[in-house]
Amino acid sequence: MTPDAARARSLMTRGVVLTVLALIGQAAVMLLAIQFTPVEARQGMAQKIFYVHVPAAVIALWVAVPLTAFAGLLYLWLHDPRLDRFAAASAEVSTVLCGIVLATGPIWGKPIWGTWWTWDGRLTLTLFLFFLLLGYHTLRAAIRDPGDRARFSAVLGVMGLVLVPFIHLSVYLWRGLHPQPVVLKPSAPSLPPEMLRTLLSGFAVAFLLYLGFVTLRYGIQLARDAREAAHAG
Amino acid sequence: MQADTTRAPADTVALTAPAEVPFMPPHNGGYMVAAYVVAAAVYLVYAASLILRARAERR
Amino acid sequence: MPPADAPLVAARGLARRYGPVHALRGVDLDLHPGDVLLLLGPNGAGKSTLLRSLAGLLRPQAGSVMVAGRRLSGDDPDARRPIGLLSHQSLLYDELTLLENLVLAGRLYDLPDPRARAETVLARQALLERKDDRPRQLSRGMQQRAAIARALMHDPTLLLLDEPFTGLDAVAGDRLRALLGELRTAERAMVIVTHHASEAWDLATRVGVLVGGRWGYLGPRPADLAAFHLTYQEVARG
Amino acid sequence: MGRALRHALAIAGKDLRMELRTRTSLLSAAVFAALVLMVFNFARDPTAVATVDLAPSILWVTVTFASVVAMNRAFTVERENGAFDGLLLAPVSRESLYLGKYLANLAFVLIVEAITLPLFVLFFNLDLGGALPGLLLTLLLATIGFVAVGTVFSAMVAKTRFAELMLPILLLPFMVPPLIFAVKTTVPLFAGRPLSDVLPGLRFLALYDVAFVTLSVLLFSAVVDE
Repeated sequence: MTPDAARARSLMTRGVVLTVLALIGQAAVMLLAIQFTPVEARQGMAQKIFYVHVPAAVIALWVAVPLTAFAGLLYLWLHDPRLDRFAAASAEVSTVLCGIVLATGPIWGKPIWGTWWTWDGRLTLTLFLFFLLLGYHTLRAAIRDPGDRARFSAVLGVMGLVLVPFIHLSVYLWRGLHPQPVVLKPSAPSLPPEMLRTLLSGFAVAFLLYLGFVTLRYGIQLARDAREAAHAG
Repeated sequence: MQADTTRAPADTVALTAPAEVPFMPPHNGGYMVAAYVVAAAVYLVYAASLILRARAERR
Repeated sequence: MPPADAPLVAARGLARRYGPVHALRGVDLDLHPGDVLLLLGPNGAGKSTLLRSLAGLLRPQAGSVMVAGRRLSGDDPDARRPIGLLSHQSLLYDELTLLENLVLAGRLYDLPDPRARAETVLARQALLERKDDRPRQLSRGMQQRAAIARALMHDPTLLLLDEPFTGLDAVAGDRLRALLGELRTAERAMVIVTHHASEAWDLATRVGVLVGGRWGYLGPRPADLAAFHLTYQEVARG
Repeated sequence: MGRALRHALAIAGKDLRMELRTRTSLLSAAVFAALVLMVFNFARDPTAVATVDLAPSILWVTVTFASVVAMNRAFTVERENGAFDGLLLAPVSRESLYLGKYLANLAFVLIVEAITLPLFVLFFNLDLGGALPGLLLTLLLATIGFVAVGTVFSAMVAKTRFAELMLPILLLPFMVPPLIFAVKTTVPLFAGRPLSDVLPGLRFLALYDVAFVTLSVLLFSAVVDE
């Protein structure tokens, strides 16, 4: 058992524990939202989608995707395989989180805005990132050489991050709005304490989910790389 | 026109300024259930795929 | 110019990995003007990795390469100026004529009169009358002579040759050996990567055998090829 | 500085000479553009939608796909006989190597656009009138931006088996913002609205160009140096 394989095993264990805890947390937040959080007078029960949609969006757009791009940028400088392995793991989790945002967004939009899809700033940004991430995974799958794969996906990651402000500008220009101050400010300007508590616990759980998923995915990749090294050694 | 005196149910809090005529919140809980089911499904399926891949590595 | 006895090439602690495979595990090499190193070793021992690192086409994960006193690195393109490469690929564009290919190389090496220089090196390779033909219209032997002409455009002092004899028939092989003999000058160093020591044995002044990314043997060329084969066999197995 | 530019022009010149000699991808891009325009022409009901409203987006979609076809060949041609190693070995900085390939790509795409624009005006019998200079400036600014990104990506995908498919997948998200900026510039332009309506789009296009040309120059060596 090489040190890498041992480290992979411990990471996977920690990842599983974190993931299970986070899933339980997520269930708790959903229960909290349904039972112990007041129904918003104008939007009704559908408004409670907010407590799952917004945390996933915030963690995806402000944690998962930036970490993916930043790990790539660091890789270009340090060429450390661990950074590339983390970037790939974080990119996979980012795709799942963006998927959830894109799935729950329209379900929330239909009752509130009357349409399944709106070019709202946050949703549009998430859609762009989803396509960028699909491109990222397609590129990684298409390149066999580990060095090329790591460098190319890092370059795409950095390019993608620089594209984000231009996506904001496009949405602003496309809808002719005055620029929205922060794309991710919760739609309700000030939440009453009972709602804010649920939202914050939603953030905490979404972050825990990201942590669990990325640790687990990183551990799996480390185990695969260690196994490959053992064969090739 | 006789003012509508029914008050919104106790546990609802009007976020925005209450409309001139307070009314019952729309009955759209179904959307919430759908969104929660979809989100839960995606989280669970992904977690399961990770755990299965991890177990495959440990053998 | 670096002092007379300073090495033309000084490689220190070269290490390179491709994912799990360690191609080079700490390789040192000094080459002085006039040296001709025969680089041998089983497949996957790191021969072409070392050659590409010496050419500055491959960034080592550890260690460094100095050529004519300048360290090869991304931000110093001029450090690569003295290097010439003859790979088993011709490095020529099929849509450009021989002359256009060489003039392009001349301009990239900032030669004062690329066209004149191109015609000189083509003439020396007996290809002048084919200067307006495309590389794919030439025979394998001629294509290699065109590739040699391109590699010699800027009169490199370090000439790296990656399996130059592969695919050549006996006549072309002898012609190449003769040419390499002429190219062996007091100022130039050469590295010849090959699978069969016999192909360039008598040209070599030193021999290096790479095994698993490390030197199995590195030293002056022994006089007798057959005796060397014996030691080389254990080295390869060792 | 002059030397770097000379290297870039030598490389760009080589690419242009090779492409004009074979004309394969230029022709295919132009034919592709004409076909897409024709499809758009029959795919709309002229009575329902006023041509002038639809025209900008039709032009941009056509240009987008035609240029992806043109850009792909930039690095596939370098893989012949390992020719790219020759460029990497030469004492040429990665920046001027990128500039050379970028200028060649820019020229190809502009040529394709020069073919597409008259066809576009012909098929949709548009009276551009005063809008032509503004349209050309917008087209140029948009092209400068996405060709910069396309050049980096075509260097990456050249190493995969299905480069023709990979390039659009990677590049399209990066082409949408310039596309939106360009459409939002040409719509008021065609409608003859005041300059103040046209400026925001142009300003964003210029911003995109500065950001992505700089970024592409910096990141290119990470793509080509192993």
